[in-house]
Amino acid sequence: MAFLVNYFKTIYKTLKSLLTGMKVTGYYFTHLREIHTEEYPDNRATLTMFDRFRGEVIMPHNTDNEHRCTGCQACEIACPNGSIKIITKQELLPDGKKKKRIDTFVYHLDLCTMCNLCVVSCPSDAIVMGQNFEHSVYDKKTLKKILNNPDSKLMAGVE
Amino acid sequence: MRGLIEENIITEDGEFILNIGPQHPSTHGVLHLKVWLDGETIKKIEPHIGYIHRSIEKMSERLSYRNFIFATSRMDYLAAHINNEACALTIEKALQIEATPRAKFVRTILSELTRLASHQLWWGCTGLDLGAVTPFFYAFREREAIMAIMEETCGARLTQNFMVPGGIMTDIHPNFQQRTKDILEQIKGKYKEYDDIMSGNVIFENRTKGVGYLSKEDAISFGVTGPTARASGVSCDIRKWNPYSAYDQVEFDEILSNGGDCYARYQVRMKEMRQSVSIIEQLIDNIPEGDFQEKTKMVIKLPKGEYYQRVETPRGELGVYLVSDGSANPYRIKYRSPNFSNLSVLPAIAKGYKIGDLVAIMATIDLVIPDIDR
Amino acid sequence: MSASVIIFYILSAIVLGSGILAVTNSKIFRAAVFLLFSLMGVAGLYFYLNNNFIAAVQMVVYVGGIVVLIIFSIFLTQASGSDMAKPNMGRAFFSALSVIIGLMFTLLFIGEQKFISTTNPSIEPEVKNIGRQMLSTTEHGFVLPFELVSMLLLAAMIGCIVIAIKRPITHLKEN
Amino acid sequence: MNTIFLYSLAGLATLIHNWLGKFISSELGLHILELAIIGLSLIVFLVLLCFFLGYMERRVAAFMEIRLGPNRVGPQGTLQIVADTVKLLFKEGLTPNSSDKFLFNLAPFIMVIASMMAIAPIAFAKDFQIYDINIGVLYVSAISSISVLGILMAGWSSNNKYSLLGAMRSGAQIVSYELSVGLSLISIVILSGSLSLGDIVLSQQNGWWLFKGHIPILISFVIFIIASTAEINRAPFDLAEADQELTGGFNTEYSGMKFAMFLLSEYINLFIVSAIAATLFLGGWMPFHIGGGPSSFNHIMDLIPSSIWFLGKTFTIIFIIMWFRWTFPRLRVDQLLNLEWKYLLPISMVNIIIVTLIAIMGWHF
Repeated sequence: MAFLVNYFKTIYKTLKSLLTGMKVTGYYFTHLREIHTEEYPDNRATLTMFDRFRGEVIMPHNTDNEHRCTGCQACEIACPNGSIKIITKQELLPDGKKKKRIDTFVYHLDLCTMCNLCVVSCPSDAIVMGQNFEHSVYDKKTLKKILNNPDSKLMAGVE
Repeated sequence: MRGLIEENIITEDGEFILNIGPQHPSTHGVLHLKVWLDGETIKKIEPHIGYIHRSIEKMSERLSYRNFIFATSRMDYLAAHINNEACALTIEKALQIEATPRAKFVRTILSELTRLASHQLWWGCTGLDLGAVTPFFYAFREREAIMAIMEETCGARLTQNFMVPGGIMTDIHPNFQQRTKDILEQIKGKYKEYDDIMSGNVIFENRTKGVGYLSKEDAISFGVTGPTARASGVSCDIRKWNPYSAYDQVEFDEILSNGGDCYARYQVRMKEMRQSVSIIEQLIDNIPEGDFQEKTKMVIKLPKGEYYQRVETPRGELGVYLVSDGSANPYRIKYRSPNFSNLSVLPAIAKGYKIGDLVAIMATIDLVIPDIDR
Repeated sequence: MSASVIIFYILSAIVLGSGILAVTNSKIFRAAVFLLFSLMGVAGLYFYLNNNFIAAVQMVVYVGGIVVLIIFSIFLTQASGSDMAKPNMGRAFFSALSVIIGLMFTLLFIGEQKFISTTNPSIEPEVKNIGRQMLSTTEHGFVLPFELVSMLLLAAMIGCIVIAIKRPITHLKEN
Repeated sequence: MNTIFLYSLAGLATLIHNWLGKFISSELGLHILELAIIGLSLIVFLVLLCFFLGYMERRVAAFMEIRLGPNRVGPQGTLQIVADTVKLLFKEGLTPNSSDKFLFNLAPFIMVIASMMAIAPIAFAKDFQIYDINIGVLYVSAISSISVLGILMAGWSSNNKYSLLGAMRSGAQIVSYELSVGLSLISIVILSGSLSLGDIVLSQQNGWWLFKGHIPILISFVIFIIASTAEINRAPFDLAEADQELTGGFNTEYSGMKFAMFLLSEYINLFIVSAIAATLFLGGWMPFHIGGGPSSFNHIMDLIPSSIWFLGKTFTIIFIIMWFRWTFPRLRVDQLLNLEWKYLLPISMVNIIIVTLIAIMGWHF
């Protein structure tokens, strides 16, 4: 007798647990406002990334085409992957002194892991992390970027 | 026609060998298991690893002490924070400094959030491996919110690299506390749903109860750690035994179970999620003001010697063994990864069960393959 | 030639053709599949004779039951993929002889048999009639054949087990 | 109680027959043409049905999984399945080198033919049936036993260990679950006293068997739903496919159109079991009537076309089976057989005795 009682108890418990599970899925089937889908390419217009999101390294320039990079190469040392290469040149200042200035700030996006170490190590806050994350390209070569604009100058007062 | 070569199906000894992986849906990565079968019953398992070896340890010898931390995010990518924290703690230990109180609190909160996110993913994947697709999406809904916190504060979702020797990289985002509280409320409201759809489901119970039994002795002798070992009754929570960061300032229970089977491992993880929520709740309103980072030198040089630091990742004990020769680069780094040890017990506990059980066992051991190979 | 004759010949061709293929095929799994087609052709003949119930039973018992059992046992044997060994000449000779004798025997009977068209109305395959016929022991009752069919299934099952028993595989190692 | 005002579709067939008779004089030619028309329209109907079921399954799954589901191709993603079909059509159908090519290519056809044959006796609407065979119930269960051979052939001929394991599983599964399906079908046969699906529908004029047959029929309905879910290899009984264990099981090696045919047969089978359940337990195309209730209510129910009734019931059951799939984990192979031999079969055997008792005593309404 105890066997039979157990038998039917098992069946009852089984059906109950299965129906409990179906209740959950049934709830979501009938509550469509719970849908969490991100319609990514469609919501591009409204999509805002968090301001700290690390998408790529960029070098902000002001309206006078000036940047803050002194060419100290701290970021190049800080980068674990060697994705930053700074080529410097000697520039003649108006007062006659020769000073080291950046020629090109080469940034290999394809090597970058967005670890933020370069930005943290920069003493003059010349580089920051940009929020753009759509980096796919057809030609790998275009991932090698030069961050300083052509003919850009060092901002006054930054040493 | 070449015909059906029977050796392909069965070896000369009449053995049926099934190669599960390197590409297989339930190995969660490139793990290759060579399985000897008798019908559907597993006679023997031989894990073949190394498909995703990236020599993170060797690579770190070339990098400075500040730089090598980022690579550990790629080991156990579901617990990147905790891996990073382990490295940062090792360096702090060698430098004989401590992170600022604020950094300690934030580290602990972030680690527990990572643990929550990792357990969420594990919960979803366990359902997926057992054939229930839907829980995966419910798990990802909560995980997504945690990832948003990570993204807002750390700047990245998975490989955050937010830990630096002496503290955290930047201060927390102003929204951090509110968002964290919101997600905690959300998760607390979903416990019942998780139980309804998975834990209480009779099919799930039958699939996991009594399957993949791991005895306490075996767990110790194989070096199994983490929830897998705690489900066998081995008390091994580093957060309790060897508190780091702010774990000595919070009240929480080490979840132990004597079941040893898949269901016990499942329950231990489910309860750990509740503990993580409670830990974060204790800390989130009490983050002390102050610096988020202890001042360290630009180029860190560790004193000559050997240093070892261990932390509790969602999968077990991660140990960082660091040998310094006094220069700016580590002389040798060795990671004692939890997954490697946990994998080693798989052949012992899966023997005699069915193929379907193997999937359940792998799911509840919660293997992350890149952490095995490093 | 009317349509029904054409259908009859097509069905017969299927039965005989796949029967011959089943016997001559050197791969045991394929032989089983051709046997399946042959049996399905027989079921088609029953359908053709408007005897739906027998046709369905033919499908359930032979196709769903026996052939599945045979295929299952083939799965369990280890040589399912390779060609079967050629039978030796003596056996082939005697089996051919018995086939010829059996064929002649059958032809003899068919020649002697006078096919009288019956005037009895066909029995409607209603559940009541089926039940009555199957369980009655009188003249039109089928309780004996019904039981014999279950014996046939049992025999098929035992045969499958015998086939499936693992043979010692020493000969493989010697090679 | 012959107050059924349903629109009958019987006239349609006669109309077409007479119209075609004007052009074709020979009896044989007319027959062949009509057969071809029926076959072609059936295939078109089934393909369209599978498109719909594919779309439905995706949407049901998506909504249960708090996703949106297909919403790109066509309005509300309705053409997604067409896009998928086009993709599968153009995809290369690979045949593994060491497979048994004859059987490998034959298996999907066996599956589809078996599924399509089983649709013949189903009554889609009042007087709208392809073939009202007098042993309809037996016929369907006989034909459905062929499909297991298709799976066995596919699994074995792929020469892949996953496929072989999948085939072994599905063989054991289908052969054992056929018993429960058969027994729960027989419980209705006992009550209605007929094997013909048309007669069974007519016997439910004054109420569906689910209501007329008391609790035993409810039990056999539940058993039928569970066992037939297992027989058509759908989750939580999809051990033959078991993506997470066997990476697709018997259809691991199939691609392109041959894979699509397995998919097609799966959906047709889903439709058939639901249609059979609707016919046997829920009255097929019979509208919902309250016996002795207000006649106006019954009259309003009659106004709804019979095909809507039939399809509505069928799709409700299809939805329930889909609901199972997107909620439950998969069973293990031994648990699957346990469920059948320890629970479903004993219960249905006891149940059938009770049903017989009800039928003899005339306790049903």
